[in-house]
Formats: sequence, structure tokens, C-alpha cells
Amino acid sequence: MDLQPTEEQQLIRESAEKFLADRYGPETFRALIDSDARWSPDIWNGFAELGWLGLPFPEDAGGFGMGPAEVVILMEQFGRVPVLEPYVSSVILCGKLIELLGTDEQRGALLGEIASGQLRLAFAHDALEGPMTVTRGADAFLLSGVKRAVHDAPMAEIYLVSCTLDDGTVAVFSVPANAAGITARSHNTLDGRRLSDLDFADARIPPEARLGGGTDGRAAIDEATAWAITASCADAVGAISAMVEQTVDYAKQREQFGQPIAKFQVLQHRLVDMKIAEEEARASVLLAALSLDGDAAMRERGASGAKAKVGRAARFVHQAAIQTHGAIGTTDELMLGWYAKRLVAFEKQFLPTRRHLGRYAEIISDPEAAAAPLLREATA
Amino acid sequence: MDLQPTEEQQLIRESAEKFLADRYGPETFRALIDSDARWSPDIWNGFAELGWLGLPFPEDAGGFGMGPAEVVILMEQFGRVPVLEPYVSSVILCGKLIELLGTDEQRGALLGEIASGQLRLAFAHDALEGPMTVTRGADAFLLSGVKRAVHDAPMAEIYLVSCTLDDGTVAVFSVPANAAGITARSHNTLDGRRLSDLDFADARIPPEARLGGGTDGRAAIDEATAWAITASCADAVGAISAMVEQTVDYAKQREQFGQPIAKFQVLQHRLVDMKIAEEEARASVLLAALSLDGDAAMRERGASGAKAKVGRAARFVHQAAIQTHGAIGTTDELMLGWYAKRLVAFEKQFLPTRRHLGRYAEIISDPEAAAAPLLREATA
Amino acid sequence: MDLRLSKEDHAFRDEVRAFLAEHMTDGLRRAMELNTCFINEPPVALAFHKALHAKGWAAPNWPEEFGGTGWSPVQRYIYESESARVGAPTFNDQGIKHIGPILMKYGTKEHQDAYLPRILSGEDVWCQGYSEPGAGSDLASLKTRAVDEGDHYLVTGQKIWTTHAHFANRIYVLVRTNTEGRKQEGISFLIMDMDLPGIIVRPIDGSGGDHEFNEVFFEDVRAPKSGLVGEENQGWEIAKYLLEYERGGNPQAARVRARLSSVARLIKRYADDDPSLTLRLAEVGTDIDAMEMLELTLLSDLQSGKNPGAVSSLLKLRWSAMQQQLAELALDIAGEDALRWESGRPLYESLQLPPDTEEMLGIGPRYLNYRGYSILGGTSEIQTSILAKQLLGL
Amino acid sequence: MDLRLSKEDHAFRDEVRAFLAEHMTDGLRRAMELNTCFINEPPVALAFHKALHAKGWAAPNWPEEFGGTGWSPVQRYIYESESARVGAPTFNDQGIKHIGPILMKYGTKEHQDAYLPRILSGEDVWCQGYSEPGAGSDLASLKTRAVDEGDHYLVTGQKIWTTHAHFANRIYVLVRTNTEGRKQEGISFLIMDMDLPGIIVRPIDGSGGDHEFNEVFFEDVRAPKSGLVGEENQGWEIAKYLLEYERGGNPQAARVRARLSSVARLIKRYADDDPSLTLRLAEVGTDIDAMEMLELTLLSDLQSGKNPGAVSSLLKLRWSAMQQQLAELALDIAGEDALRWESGRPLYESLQLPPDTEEMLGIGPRYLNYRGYSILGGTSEIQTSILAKQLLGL
Repeated sequence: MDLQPTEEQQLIRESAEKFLADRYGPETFRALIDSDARWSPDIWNGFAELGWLGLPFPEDAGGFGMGPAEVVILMEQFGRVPVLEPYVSSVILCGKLIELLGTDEQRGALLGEIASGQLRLAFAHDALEGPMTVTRGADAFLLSGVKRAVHDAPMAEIYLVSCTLDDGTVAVFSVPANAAGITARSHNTLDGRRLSDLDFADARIPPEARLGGGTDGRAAIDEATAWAITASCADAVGAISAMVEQTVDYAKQREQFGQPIAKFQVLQHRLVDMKIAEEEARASVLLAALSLDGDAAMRERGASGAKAKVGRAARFVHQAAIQTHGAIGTTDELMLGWYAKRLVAFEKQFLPTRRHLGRYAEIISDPEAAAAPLLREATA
Repeated sequence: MDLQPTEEQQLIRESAEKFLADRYGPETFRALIDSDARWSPDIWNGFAELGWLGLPFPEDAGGFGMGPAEVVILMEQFGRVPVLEPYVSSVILCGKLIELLGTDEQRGALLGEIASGQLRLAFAHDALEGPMTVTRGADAFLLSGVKRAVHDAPMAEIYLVSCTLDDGTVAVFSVPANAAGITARSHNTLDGRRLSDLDFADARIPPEARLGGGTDGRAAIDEATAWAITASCADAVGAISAMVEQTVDYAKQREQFGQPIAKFQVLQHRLVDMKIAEEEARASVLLAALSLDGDAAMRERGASGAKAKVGRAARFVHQAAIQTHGAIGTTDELMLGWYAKRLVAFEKQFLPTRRHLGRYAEIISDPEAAAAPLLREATA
Repeated sequence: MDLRLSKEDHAFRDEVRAFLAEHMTDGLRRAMELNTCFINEPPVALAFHKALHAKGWAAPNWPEEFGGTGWSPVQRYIYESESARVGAPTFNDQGIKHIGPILMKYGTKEHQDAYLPRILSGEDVWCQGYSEPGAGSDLASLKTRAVDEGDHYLVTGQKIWTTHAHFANRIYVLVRTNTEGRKQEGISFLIMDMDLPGIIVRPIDGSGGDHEFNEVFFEDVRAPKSGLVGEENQGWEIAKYLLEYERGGNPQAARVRARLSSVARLIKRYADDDPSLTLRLAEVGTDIDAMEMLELTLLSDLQSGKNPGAVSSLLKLRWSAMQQQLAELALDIAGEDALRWESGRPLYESLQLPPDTEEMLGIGPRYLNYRGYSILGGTSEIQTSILAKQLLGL
Repeated sequence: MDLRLSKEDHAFRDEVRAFLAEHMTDGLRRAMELNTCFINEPPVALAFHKALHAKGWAAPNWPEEFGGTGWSPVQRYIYESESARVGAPTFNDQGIKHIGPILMKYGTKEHQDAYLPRILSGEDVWCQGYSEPGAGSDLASLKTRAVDEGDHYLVTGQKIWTTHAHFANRIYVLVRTNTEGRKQEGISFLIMDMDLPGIIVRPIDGSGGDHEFNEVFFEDVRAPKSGLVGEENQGWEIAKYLLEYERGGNPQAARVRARLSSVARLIKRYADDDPSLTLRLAEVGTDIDAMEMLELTLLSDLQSGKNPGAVSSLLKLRWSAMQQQLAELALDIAGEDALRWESGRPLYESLQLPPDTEEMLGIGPRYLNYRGYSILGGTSEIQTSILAKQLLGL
């Protein structure tokens, strides 16, 4: 039992703070928001140089072999910007999926390119419904149908596409974005990022594009998704902490009725509630991170628990932050509005807050599970 | 459209205030709470003398022909004591049921006795489950089984007992409490009143004891229950308003850190929220009362809406009142604790808050019903 | 006590419904349903307003002598409620609801003759210059100066949160004409044409993507003295009269009920299987019932000639909360589809999509904009503190 | 960062579990489950305490030199957590957790020798005389006087909310020995035997039906001067040291988790069909997870020799809220059965009923009593104001 950050973890945090303060201030953010692309290759290269794009991959695959604790430390700093680039999609969700499911050859071919910044990916999964049909042809799979709301697809060179095959197994295909038979219709998102609806019309996928050969992809998808949920919860904690900090600062300097509004007890207590929500949210992200190396049940409990808890904190904090700022809080004049939108989007991605609360409820409604302490047995 | 109280309504309110202030102060309440009976025949006779025990009955049945508006005005004053006597059970629930379902003869025999104070009744209905069996004998019905949690049964001379007959109709029998084959096991309740579990072992009920001859009793039960719910919501509003008033007074006189605690903004805002909850609760009781003369759908919407809304207010207010009082609020030293218990009990009787919210939700989830204004068509 | 309308009022309601049925065209209904702001943009409402004007209904709250309807409180309530229920637009509320009544009470005959008919006809659109960057909840600390220069005032300063300044051709402004004494006592009420040299309007982008608010800068504006309403330094009294109007003057029940109904429709269409959403809808439903009863009690008091007492803060506080809860509920119903963002405004002009896809695109912006309900027109904190005094004597 | 126990700590946990399995008899478990108060009554715990004492575990928080266990922070955490998880009783926390540490720090050798062994053995039961009718949150304004009369103090005044004064044979009291200067500076810390003439204990009936609190009156009590702890007028400093102890010194996660688990069992048994209840349970579950992580962070800081910072108010505030939410949830699960009221106490002596009927009878009292969680030991409002200073510098 040790929750002290290691020196390496502190270094990651400090270098993230420094890089983002130097290179990704509000002006940069606003310039990107006003651009069509909504991301910066330049920033992405910077991430690559700092080793962040290969952070959680094994060293033999061009990565740095870091774990979930390092990822959430980095992600929290990303959320404080908030970073628009497709880090969760490319590195965590698709990267982990390749690492977990891919053959050695596939890992070798893809992870290194992600780590070096040459490749971005998006996961066309559509957890809510899967209206895809797959035909197994002589020398290729033929995919038809639609994948809706594929986040960060517009900046991806490769899509990972999930499909249920006729034998009931789930396959994940690695498909070039510009492959014949695929059409992308792209949209802006509420929080200033991009997504696409992908139309597949008899898109031909060679068998070797299937990750992991014949392995069923479900377990790997679930595990990679738990990583992505945890990372995106950490991102949300970053946005929450920035909002709390900026709201406290604002309340200390904004004067009404001859004194800073921070002197009003009602606001003081609300600010405390916001700060506590931040601390609690961060704590549950840490629990989710430290549960990722457990079994599937532990991972799900950690990830769904964090998504539910951080989702609740996200809503309370963004509403309270806006209210405390008054009218200016409802505009895009400050960064505040963008944090709020980030948090609204956070709640909806990877299934909404109340769905995760429902999953967590199924686990915790077993009295034994409810009673279990967080401190775990020593490994043998 | 007119929501101004009539002179008669103001008189009822004033006479209730005066009688209860003179005759039913905290000392009287505490003496009754310490007694085994938990009610006072003397007070009950006072109610009879003031005409309250026949208030809502038709004049030709010994009543005063008053409507729901008058009932809720009286009940709110009862809630401020809070009155322990079985007014809702005897007068509203059983009285209305007899009025609605009984034959002229039954109404004549029973309503006048209720109005004069000679008779108290309890309704053995058990809305949640009905584990009764009824056998139709040659000259009598034979009842067997259990009716749980019959409120105010220990002070009733007559039970009204609901049963589903073999032809599917619901019968309501008027049964003397001391009839052979009936055993009552009595309990105190959390709010200082009494209830019984009734065991029926082949209790013989003559056919003429069935209210309304062969009429199915369902509609009358529903309507009488809507009256009782509305009355008990008004009672809860009385307890709420007493708590709000006493908490505001306490906050004005209790000093901590050299000033009355009412000077602290956080407490001020909470007191305002309590007062608003009170006003809203009262408003929804008025809506329920003015819906009782409508059709079944309107009655249900009014009664379930009020039960849900007043239930929510009851919980918020009693918790906030205790918190604002501090430690003394958690004791029986002030009347506050008894209001809190009254409100806890209120939430549970006639089905809990969330069940009524569910009923109301079924109605309001129809967009047309949701859009309908409260102001109604003039009658032709 | 009774919730039934009299025969006469019932007949009046039928007349209002018939008018609305005729003039709420499909296009207008769509434009209103895709409106994500607090109020609708003036151009949407112009044709509808002209029809109202032709019927003599342009100003339901004005007495007949000024071209109003002279309706009873109940008639006015019925009119406002029926309009809100079908989502009818309002045209230039600042003119009809705000500056109109002010001019009737404090304006000269010249003011009344010059401005009131043009408000009724729709020729003039007004905006309100009250808030300043440093004077929000603490309005009386405003700093915009008006210096007497003989035949005109020289006005310098800045207003903010000026709704629809970019549509308006007139503005009424609170200005400081005296810097001594209590800050409330040095404020005057001034009206100006928006095309005066030195008045500059800068848009403020709402985070919901709408342009509803503006900053208005006054750079050495020479404002004619004829624009002074009331006495010099009487502005605070006039503004308070207006704020009273703003905060409780209009029935909100039907407006919030219309949103309740539209969220009920959303649940039916997209989330019929999630009882937690329906229960949240129901909670707001019971809140609306209670507040509508309080509103009707107020109406009943007015009708009986009673002073309705201090309920305007209470109504503002609670209606705001319900509007926000419904917008939040809609956001939760919508799921991931609410993340798609259309930045063009107004939405009814930007979109060419099937109706239910269109409807999704308003949900996010509306949620974000509606956070302002508990801020604009007096924050919920301020309303609560007012109620602590008024209701509880704290 | 890691949540795994070391092999040594894991072995220690097994030892604790074995001890608990042996000494948590069925009768003791039933008595604890039917306890509706914040703490258990001393007689319930005596046998269990003697077993602990025999094993040398009576005082997990005391250093070995005073007969404590000398455990590491992690061991102590494990011990407290495992005890709470199975609902083990505590005996005389006022002695072991409060006055014990005070005497070790501020007491004389005589105090230590006289009192500490009798706390360990269970011979002495202590209570705390701090709050007064006019001094609740504002503790420093206390008025109970101790006047120096040479060989003794003459103590007059009244304490209130004195937990278990009717079980205690010793009391420690804050008294005013100086009425000049800052009110904090005239307070002394005094210990007395409860059988001194003039000490009168009057019960306070909780609205949950339990007798947990008392008023303690001091009518010209001649208190030996040997009972003065520390210097005269040093009492506030000593009390603050103790309050710090009280507010964050004990791990609560396992205790609240045990309630979570028991409410989960209630849902399974009585309300399996209502998802709204399970979702409320889950919300508290995520809250507990987060707070347990904060508690473990604190533990980790302690273990690394770091100053854990200002988290005791935060923990008190949040654990109180969770206890209350769980008690409220249980009340909602129980339905109308929770209205049945048994006034005899303790319940485990009064009842002779089937286990699940018994369990219902604790739910109402517990809900009512637990409203006190956010009041006693520093109200949630006070904790929040402390956090405004400590966390945010407001």
C-alpha cells in the first residue's frame, strides 16, 4: 500500500505542466477552435517528442512501459488545457486495443508509428448498436453498414472497426481511412472536437487486417475501453480542477456590494463543495487506474464507478462555476465555457453517467461486494 | 377562477387555531404521547361540538356539507399540533367511503354517529397486498386472513374491511371491532400513534354489513383514498409550517459567535428554501383539494402529485429544521422531534412518496397531459 | 375556491385560441421550436406582431388610452398563457413590457406621443442599458456618466449584457448624473437613438453559440436632453419600478409547461425505457403544478384588488430552476446525439434536416444558454437574499 | 502507486480476522446490529474488551510504553477497518481515543499512572464535558466556572450532550478559570470523578428513543486540584489537540462500508424490484470509494512521515453525509414496516422477534439518531467554513 507519487510520476506531471503552459495556452486553444481541423500536428509532434504518444505501450513495441497511474497524471494536465488532440482515441483506446489484441506483427507495425506521432486512429465501435453486416468473401471480408459518432475520426488515418462475425466472435479490423467503400460524414462536437459517421458499402477488408487473427475481440475491447474511460475521467478531473481554481480566483477578485464575492458565506460554502467534488473525483480516478491491472470485474467496478462519480462531480462543478461567475460564465469570453462544454461531452462519451451508475449498482448491490475493502491481498 | 378564501373558510381556520391553542398545547400533546390510549375522548368531543367530525358529510346525513377546501384548511391546523386523534381514518377515509358507497340506510346509521363523536372507524385495506379469503356462506360471509398495519384501529369501534369476492368485485364490510373471530395485535407507531394487525379467523359477517349492497367498491375506495391522501398532505403542510416557523424563530434568538445564527447567510438561504418548500407544498395541496370534484384521472393526478410534492418538501424541511437547530433538534425536548416523526410517518402512509411520484409520472409522461393548464373549462 | 373559468373568460380563451391557430404558421412554429435563446429574435415575430396589432392586441398589458387592450388580469393571464402554450413569439418585449409602462408612468406627453405608437406598430425595437462590467448584481454601483452640457448630456461609459442591442433602434439607459451621496441617488434614466454617433455595439458570444447579448460602448455620445425620463437623479426609482415589472409581471406557468410537454415528447421518442428520466420529469411536473397554483393565487389576489405581496422574487427563482432542470433533462435524454454541434444561427435558417434530427441540435445550446436563467434579471442568490428579508424578516 | 498490502501486513490482517472470528459471538453481533446509536453502550463491549486487553490490543493507538500496541499507521488502519467491517464494538472510546492521548501528552506522571492502566483494563469509563447550552459550535464561549479555593476548585455550571455520562465514573471537563481577555485564554482542562457531591446527571431523550446524551450539572462541586491537566488556562490548546484527534483520527471507510453492505442486503430482501433504490445505493458506493481513497492517501502520507494536511474536516463532513444517506435509504426501503415503534432500549434486550422483523425496528430510530451525524463533533456548516479557510484560503 503506497499512494505516494514516484519521482517519475512527478516528472511526468511537471513536464506536462511546462509543455502545456508554454505551447498550449488559451490563445492556441482558441486558434485551434477557430480552425477547420481542430487539432495541431505541431502539438502532436511535441507530444511524440516527450514520449507521451507511446507512454503506456511496452518498451519492445516502441513504448515506455508506463502504467495507468502515469496515464491519469498526464491526462489530468490535458484536461486543464483542455487538449483537443485525439490522445484518448489514438493512444489509449486504439493503442491499448492493438496491444491487447494484435499479433506481434500488428503490434510491431502499428504501436511504433503511434508512438512516433505518424499515425492517428479512431475506434468505430458504436457500443449502443451495431448495424454492420459482414460477409466473409474468398479473400476478404466485405463490410456494409453504418458506424455512428466515431470520435476523432476526421483526424485518423486508420479506423479500427468492430464487427460481429457469423460465428458469433467479435472481430476488430484495422482499416485505412481512405479505403474504397468507406465514406465519412464529419461533424463538429459541442466541445469543439470532431466526429464522423462512417458509411461502409461493401468495403473490402483483407483477412490480415483483422487484429489478433481469429481471437475473439470482446475481452480486449472491454479492457481497452476501461483504460479509455479511466483516461477520459482523468481528463475531466483536469477540467474540473481548472474550473474550481478559476472560480475561486474569480470570487476573490470580483467585487460586488463593496467586497469580493468570496466573502459571502453562501459562495464560500459552494466553493468548498466544488473543491471537495474535485478531490473526490480525482480519488475515484486513482482507484479506477489502480484497478486496471485487476480482473475484469475489478476493472469494470473501477471504471464505471469513476465514470459515475466524476460525471456527477462534472455536472455539479460546471454548473456551480458558471453560477458563481454570473453572466460572464455563460459566454465564451473566458475558458470557463469551454471547460463546461468539455464536461458535458465527457458525460456522454463511452455511455452516459447514469448507465455507468447502473453498471456499478449491479456490482455493489451484492452485499459481499459492497463490503469488500479497497486494500487488496498481496500478490503471491 | 377564484382562490380567495370565503368568510366561512376563514372562520374554520380561526376557530381551529383558537380551539387548538386553548385545548391542545404541547403539554396536552405530551400527556397523550405518554398515555397508553394516545388519544383524548375529551378533545374528540370538542371536535364534535365544533362540527368538525361531520364537516364533509352531506347535511341530510348529519354533516355540514363542506368541501375539500374546508377540510384542508382544518387539517393544516391539525398538523400544526400535531393532532393524534384518528380524524383522517374515521371522518375522511371511512366517512367518505360510507358516504360514497353506502346505502341510504348505512349512511344514515353511520355518518350521524361519526359526526356526533360516538363512533370511530379504521379502514382495514392493505393496499399493498390482500391476503384475505372470503367464503360466501348461507347467511353470512366468512372472513379469514390478515390485514396488516391498520392505522388507528386500536381506537376504532368499527372496522371497514375490504375483500375481493369470488365474482371479482371488491366488497367493503362494516364490522364491529369486538366481533367474534377478530383478534387485534396493536403497536405504537413512530409518530406516537397506534396501529393494529388484524387476524380474521372465520369471522362471520352478515350480508347487510356489506356497504352499498352489491356495488363494486373499487371506485369509492379510490375516491375516499384520494380524499384521505389530500387531507393527510394538508396535515403534513401544517407540521411543515410549524417547523419552518419555529426554526426561523430559533435562528433569530439562538446566538453563536456573538450574533444570532439567523445572520449567517448560509442559514438565511436555507430558511428561505424551507419557506418556499412550505408555500409550494401548500399550493399543491390546494390543487389536490380542488381536483377532488373532478373525474378519477384528475383526482389521481391531484392526490398523487400532492403526495409526491409534499413528501419531498416534508423530507427537506424536517432535515433542514433539525440541522438548523443543532443537537437540540435531534431530541424530544422541543416539539420539533415530533413534527419530524409525523412527517416521516406521513411519507409512508397511503403508499410512499416515490410510488406516488411514479403514478404521477405515468400521467404526466403523456405530452398532452403535461401541457394541460390548471384552469378548467366552465361547467355548462 | 375554484379553478373554473367563468363563461365569459372561457369564451375569451376560445377567441385567443382561434387567433393563435390562424397565425401560428408551420414555419413560425418550427422557428420557435428551434429557438435556443431566452427570447426569440425580433425578425421571427414581426409578421405575427402585425397581425396582433391589426387585432388591437399588440399590448396586452397597456391600458386602452395608450392603445392597449385594457384587459382584466384574468384575460391578460389567459392571453399570455395561451400564447406561451403554443409557443407564440413575442416581439420587442423591451418596448411593450418595459419602456412602454415606464413612459406611461414617468414620461412626458411628448415621450408618450413619440414612442408609444411606434412600439405598438413594431417600427421601434428597444433595448435596455442597465448592467455594467463592474455592476451586475450590485446594479447601483454603475459608472456610465452623463454630464450636463447645456442642450445635451455627454455620455461616456459602457453597458454589458444588452440583449438584442444589434436589433434595436432605441435604448434606455441608466446613467450617473451625480457622484455624491448614496450611489442610488445619482442615477438618471435616459433614452437615446441607437444611431447616435459614439454608440458602439460589440457582440458577446454565448457559450451556447448564440448571439443574444452585447456590450454597448458610449464614446462621448451627445444625447439630447429630451431623452431624460422623470427628473434628473430619479433613475433608480424608475428602474426599481421596472425591475418589479421584470421579475414577476408575466405568467410563466404555460411557458414552462410547454417545455415540460416537449421534454415528455422527447422521452417518449428516445428514452421510453428509462424510468429514472420519467421520474425526474414528474418531479418538475409537481413543481410546476405548485408554482402555477401560486401564480393563480397571485392572479386571484390581483383580481380581488388585493396587493399580491412579495412573490416576484419567489416566482423568478423557482421558474428559473425549472427551466434549467428541463433543459438538463433534455440533455440527458438526448444521449450522444446532443454532442453534434451546428454553429450557424438562427438554427431554423441553418438547418435542412428531418424534424427529429433538427430537434436534437437545439438541446445542447439550450442547456448551455439556460444556465443564464438563474443569473440574468437578478441571480438566484440575490433573489434568495431578497426573500430572506421579505418572507422571513431576516 | 499501489493498493496491495505487503506480505507482513497481509499476515497481520489474517491475525486480526482470526481474533475477530473468535470473539465476535452471535449474541454480540446481534447486539451490535440492533444498536441504533452512534456508539455502542459500554456493557455490550466489556467481555470483548477484556479479550482485547488479554491480547494486548486494548489500545491500538497508544505507544507501547503506555501499554498500547505500538502499531504502524497501516497496522492500526487494518485493525480498525477489520473491526468495523465485522461490526466489532468499541469500549470506552472516550478513554482510549481521547483522554488517554491527552494524558500522555499533557498529564503528569501521577495522572498517567492513576488513569491509563484503568482505561486499558476497562475499570474506568470516561465521558467528556465540553458543550454547554449556550456554547455549541461556539465552544469557546463556555461558562462553567472553576474558582480556585486553595486545595480545590469550586465548579459551578452545566454541560450538555454528554455522551454516556450515565455509564461513566470519570469525566474531563473544560471550565472557565479566567473571565478576562480572549475567551479562549481563560479555559482550563479538569478531570473529576463522577461521584463527587454536586455532580448531577439528567438524561436527554433522543427523538430516536435512545438515551445516549445527558446534561451534567455542577452544583458547587469541590474538584480536587490534582485533576488539573496541563497549566491553568491551557485548556483550549488541549481541547484543540483532542478535537483534531476526534475529527479525523479514526478510519471510517470500513464502518460506512459495513452499513452500505447491510443496506444492500435490505434491498435484496425487501425492494429488489425498485431500481431507484439501487441507484441511490450505488451513488453512496461511489462516494465511499472516493473517500476511502482519500483516507488511504492520508494513511500513505502518515506512513511516509508526511504531514497529512487539513483533511479531518473534509472526512468528518463527508462520512457524516454518507451515514445519513444510508440511514435514509434504509428508511425508504423499509416501507410502512418502519413505522412500527419499539420504545424499549437497548433493542437487543427488548426484542424477542424473528431476525428480519427485529431488523426493521432499528431503522426508524437509526434514521432519526443519525441526523445528529452532521451536528455532533462540529456541525457540517462549521466544517465547511473551516475548509473554506484551510482548502481555499477564503
